[in-house]
Amino acid sequence: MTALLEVEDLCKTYRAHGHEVAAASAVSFRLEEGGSLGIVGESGSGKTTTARMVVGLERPDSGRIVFRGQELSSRPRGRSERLERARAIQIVFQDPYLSLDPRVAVGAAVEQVVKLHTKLAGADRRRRVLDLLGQVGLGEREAGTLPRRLSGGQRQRVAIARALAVGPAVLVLDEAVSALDVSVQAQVLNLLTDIRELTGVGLLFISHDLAVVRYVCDEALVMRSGEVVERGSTAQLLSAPQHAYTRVLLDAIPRPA
Amino acid sequence: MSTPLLQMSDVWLRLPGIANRPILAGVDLEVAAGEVVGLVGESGSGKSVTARTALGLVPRGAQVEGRVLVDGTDVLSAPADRLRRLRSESAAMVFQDPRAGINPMRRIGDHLTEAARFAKRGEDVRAARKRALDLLEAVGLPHPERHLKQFPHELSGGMLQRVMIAGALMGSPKLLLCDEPTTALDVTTQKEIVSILARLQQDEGMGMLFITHDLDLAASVCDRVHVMYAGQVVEHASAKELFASPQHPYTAGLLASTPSLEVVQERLRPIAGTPLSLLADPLGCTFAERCDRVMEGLCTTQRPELVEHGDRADRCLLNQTTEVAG
Amino acid sequence: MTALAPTAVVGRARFAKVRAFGGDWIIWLSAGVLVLFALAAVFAPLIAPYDPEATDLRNVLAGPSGDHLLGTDQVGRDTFSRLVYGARTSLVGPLAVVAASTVLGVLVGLVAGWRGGRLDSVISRVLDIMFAFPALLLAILAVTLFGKGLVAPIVAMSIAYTPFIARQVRGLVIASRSRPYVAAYTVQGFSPTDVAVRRVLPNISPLILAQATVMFGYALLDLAAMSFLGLGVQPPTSDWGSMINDSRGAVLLGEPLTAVVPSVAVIVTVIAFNVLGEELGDRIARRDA
Amino acid sequence: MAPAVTILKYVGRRVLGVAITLLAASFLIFASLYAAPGDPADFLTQGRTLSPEAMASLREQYGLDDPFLVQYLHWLSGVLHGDFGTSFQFRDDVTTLIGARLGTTLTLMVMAAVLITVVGLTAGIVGSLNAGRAADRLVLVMTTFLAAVPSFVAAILLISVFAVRLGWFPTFGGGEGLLDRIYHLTLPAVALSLTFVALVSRVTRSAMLEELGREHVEVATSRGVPRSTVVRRHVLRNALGPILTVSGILVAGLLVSSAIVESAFGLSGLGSLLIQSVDKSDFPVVQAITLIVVGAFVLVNLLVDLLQPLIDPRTLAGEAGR
Repeated sequence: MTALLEVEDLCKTYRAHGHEVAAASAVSFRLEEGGSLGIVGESGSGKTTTARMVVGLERPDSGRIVFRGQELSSRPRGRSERLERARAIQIVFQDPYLSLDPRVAVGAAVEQVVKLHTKLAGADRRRRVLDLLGQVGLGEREAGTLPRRLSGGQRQRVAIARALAVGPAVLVLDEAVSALDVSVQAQVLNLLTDIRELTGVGLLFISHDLAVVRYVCDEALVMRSGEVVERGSTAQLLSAPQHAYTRVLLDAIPRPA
Repeated sequence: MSTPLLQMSDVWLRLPGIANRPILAGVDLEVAAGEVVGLVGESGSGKSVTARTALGLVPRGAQVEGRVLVDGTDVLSAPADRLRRLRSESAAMVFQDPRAGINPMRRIGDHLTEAARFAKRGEDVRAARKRALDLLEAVGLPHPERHLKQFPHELSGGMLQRVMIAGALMGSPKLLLCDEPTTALDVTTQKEIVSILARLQQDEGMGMLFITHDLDLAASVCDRVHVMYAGQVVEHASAKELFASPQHPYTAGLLASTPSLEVVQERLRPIAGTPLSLLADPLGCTFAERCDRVMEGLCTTQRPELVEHGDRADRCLLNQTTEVAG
Repeated sequence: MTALAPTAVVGRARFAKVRAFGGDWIIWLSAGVLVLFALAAVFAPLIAPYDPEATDLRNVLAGPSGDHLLGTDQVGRDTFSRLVYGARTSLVGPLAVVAASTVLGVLVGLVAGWRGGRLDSVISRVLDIMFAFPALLLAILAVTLFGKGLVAPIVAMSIAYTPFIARQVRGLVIASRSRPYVAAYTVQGFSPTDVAVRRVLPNISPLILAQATVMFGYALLDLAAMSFLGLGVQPPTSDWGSMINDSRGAVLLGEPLTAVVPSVAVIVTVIAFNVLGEELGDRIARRDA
Repeated sequence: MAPAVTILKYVGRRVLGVAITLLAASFLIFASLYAAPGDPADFLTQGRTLSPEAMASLREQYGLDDPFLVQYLHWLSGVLHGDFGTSFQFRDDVTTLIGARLGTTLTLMVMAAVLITVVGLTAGIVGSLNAGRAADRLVLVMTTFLAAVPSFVAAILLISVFAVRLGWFPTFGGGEGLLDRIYHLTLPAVALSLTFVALVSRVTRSAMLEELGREHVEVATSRGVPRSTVVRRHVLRNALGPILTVSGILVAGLLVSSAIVESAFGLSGLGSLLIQSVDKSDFPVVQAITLIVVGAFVLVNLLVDLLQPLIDPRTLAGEAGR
């Protein structure tokens, strides 16, 4: 059976300070339809580079990204190819304060995406926008608001609604809850679980926080220095880690005495 | 019990023109020698401002009331010279982001010995250098001699935080204030830094105020933990008791919001709403609008006091009324 | 409203923006002055009581009076009328320079910043070379080659001012390019040109406008300097710079009024532009903080 | 300290950049001759009747019968040997003409530079350290005003007040001997520096304020380092980089403004020579002075670039990666 998303041997090397750094070397994974896959790692592990390659913001040096059996080109040509790629995968970024266009009100931000990807117009389009905002717990009142008048949690909800407006099959979350306060983070985590149930979107959830990954994902990869060191179900990763680094990582997480 | 190293009583801090509510609203806090006190809460709760106020580092334009005693000195009324001596000898602070906290244009050695060279006249420069080398070794840096000559951009974040800690310890302080010292670091580095801090605190018998937003970290590091919300301490107890039986709905809500590694959670139970805005100044309990156990008519009109129950205390009308009733 | 982080609050409190002039009145005053001068330029024939070029040798270097509000110059021309007519050449020149260099600079900066790579390196190198030619020097060179008047200096200065806008736009575009919101547009399927022109450019345009406003003041100073040097606006056409040049003899005779009047006009206009530009920049900075 | 290779790379890259810029600038200045309307020879003579020898030397110097590139290289090699050709109005070597007037201009520049540095820096530092108080507001109001006063207005007003009315200073001339020259150049130097004092103090103030807000300044304070030491070793020191960079860029404006001031005060310097030459369409002189101004600007900025690594060690860190 073909997977929703299949990533094969992605490699990316940067040149920095005179030497080459392998940000990703031979990263491979599968995400099944409606599944949720976590990528865990510390800074410099290559998890963000991987995410950026998957959504097409970064060109891999080599490797393939296959979506429902079709390879995605790393540089889409023409409008239809661009839109097709957009409908395959969307992303939510870490910083809620930088991920929205400061000039565009919340409703308009979602609406311009709906306009680009659907033929909806007039009242239908507005209804669709309010639907999407409703899905993330925002209402008509927020629709007319500029991002700077919103809290971090609200902004991240808008970013999610905007990504969903494309109607993607895969949603990549790159440390999307890391900058939020615990109480707000929990709200957004619950929201993600709900959306996954409601829309069947596959989640690629990238985080440094194992506990959060465990809450959201069924399966996870552990990355270190650009390599995948271990993969498996989150329950098994936590209870019976195989790789030494996974154990170090688990061991470092503070637990109440 | 001896007099505490840090004693803050009923400290208020207002920033007219920027915040409508007080940034600190009657903070009481004590740290004794050899003790690690935690300060937890979300952004905007006033944790950092509390620690800075303890060193007299208040923002320009701030109005401060109350009493802050550090090692017997009244920080808020001390003359500049006394305050300077206190900062170089009695109390020190480790900041969150070492990349921002160490001057990028000066050498590591300069950062370490500067206070000794310029704060106290006639300090032996060679003695300061010797102490810097010892401390770099104590915080686990591999090449102390070489590091002294390096610039900050040549070291990793984790190494720089060790430098920051060494710098704070140069004056052999009795009180160490740690403001989210590991938030900018990876968990494996965090573990090392925390164990270094714990070891040094024990060896030197320092009193330590440990600020973090990570409840699990606070529980693993601290003896006692204070929970702050909107500029107030809403609950404090021993770390063990606090996590086993939180009394304030905010503390309980924080614990319920935190994903766990140990227990399989079907669904988190987050606190509703967002942390109290600086522009809001509610009449009643500052947590009332987010509280799932709010008593309408009471909590929204009446400010609860911090009430002690044995060796713990909380600021919730719920607990006070049930006590009165029972 | 946004819940601010405490450290952000502390930082803001300590270094809350200090302004030279408290309050909004200075902005309205500056805008008012500029509108006044603009109106004077447009309606000069209606406002000026005399022909600005009509000499009256029986009445030279007269002090202010009912007949001549600001007195007369060394050949008896009415200073007030010359001031009003002078607003035309003095304001139209800078307007042309700023408009041309802003359009050019935005184009060059946007292309360099957005495309990046080798094209950017080449453009940056060219901008570096252009920076080595101060506007006034290029204007002087242009006058040598093409003759005196306003046209050559305006063209030369438009070129000389372009790198200032281009470099700013390039920097802003490069900064924007790595912003998550711009990345989000790309991922959502908007075309690169669409993102650059319709999403990024509007976001940075207030800052460009602020820069252009400040540049207007400098362009005015440079063009007035050209006229003062006798290389720009040619007599008998009136212009603030050439009025100051004309007054040099009178100043030596101890009659500074003919110099003071156009000087004040230049200074007030430039202050107004600078204040507006800086306030605009500050407001954007504070909004984005 | 960074390895020698890195430093060499950094210096080499900058020097190479400057060489390219200078080459391109000289080419543009030479080629501008062909942008002028009409035949270059006609343009150069402007209908004047030159002696046959002068005409021959003109054709020879510009090689007007050679291919364009040959002409340029020929002219350039002359320039590199210090030969800027012959002036039309003075019938003399441009190099000699310039040499005779360089002293006045250099003295003027040095005096203005001292004024700008001392007054501009002081005002900026005082303002930033008293942010929000009366002293700061005064600095802001004064600099807002001064930045808008063009040098020729300053010149006229200074002459009117200090030379004509009060009679403290001479109205014209460059003076003889060092002291007399300084006396004669005082008003011109003040007129020249006012705008730049304002700009430098603005830049200093904002660079200082930015550094004052850094966390490492608070860290130093938290460790009991005295305020004056913090200001000197962390704030001012770190602010030097941006101040120096902006000052380097201002040099271009200063060089050209001296032309205005020299004309206004009747000084016989490079600037006034430039203006006279424009008036007489004396292209060889205009060409030479343009090249000198561009060259001076480029070299000063090279110096600023080379000083940066001494202020900020991170400058070289970027180089190591290239």
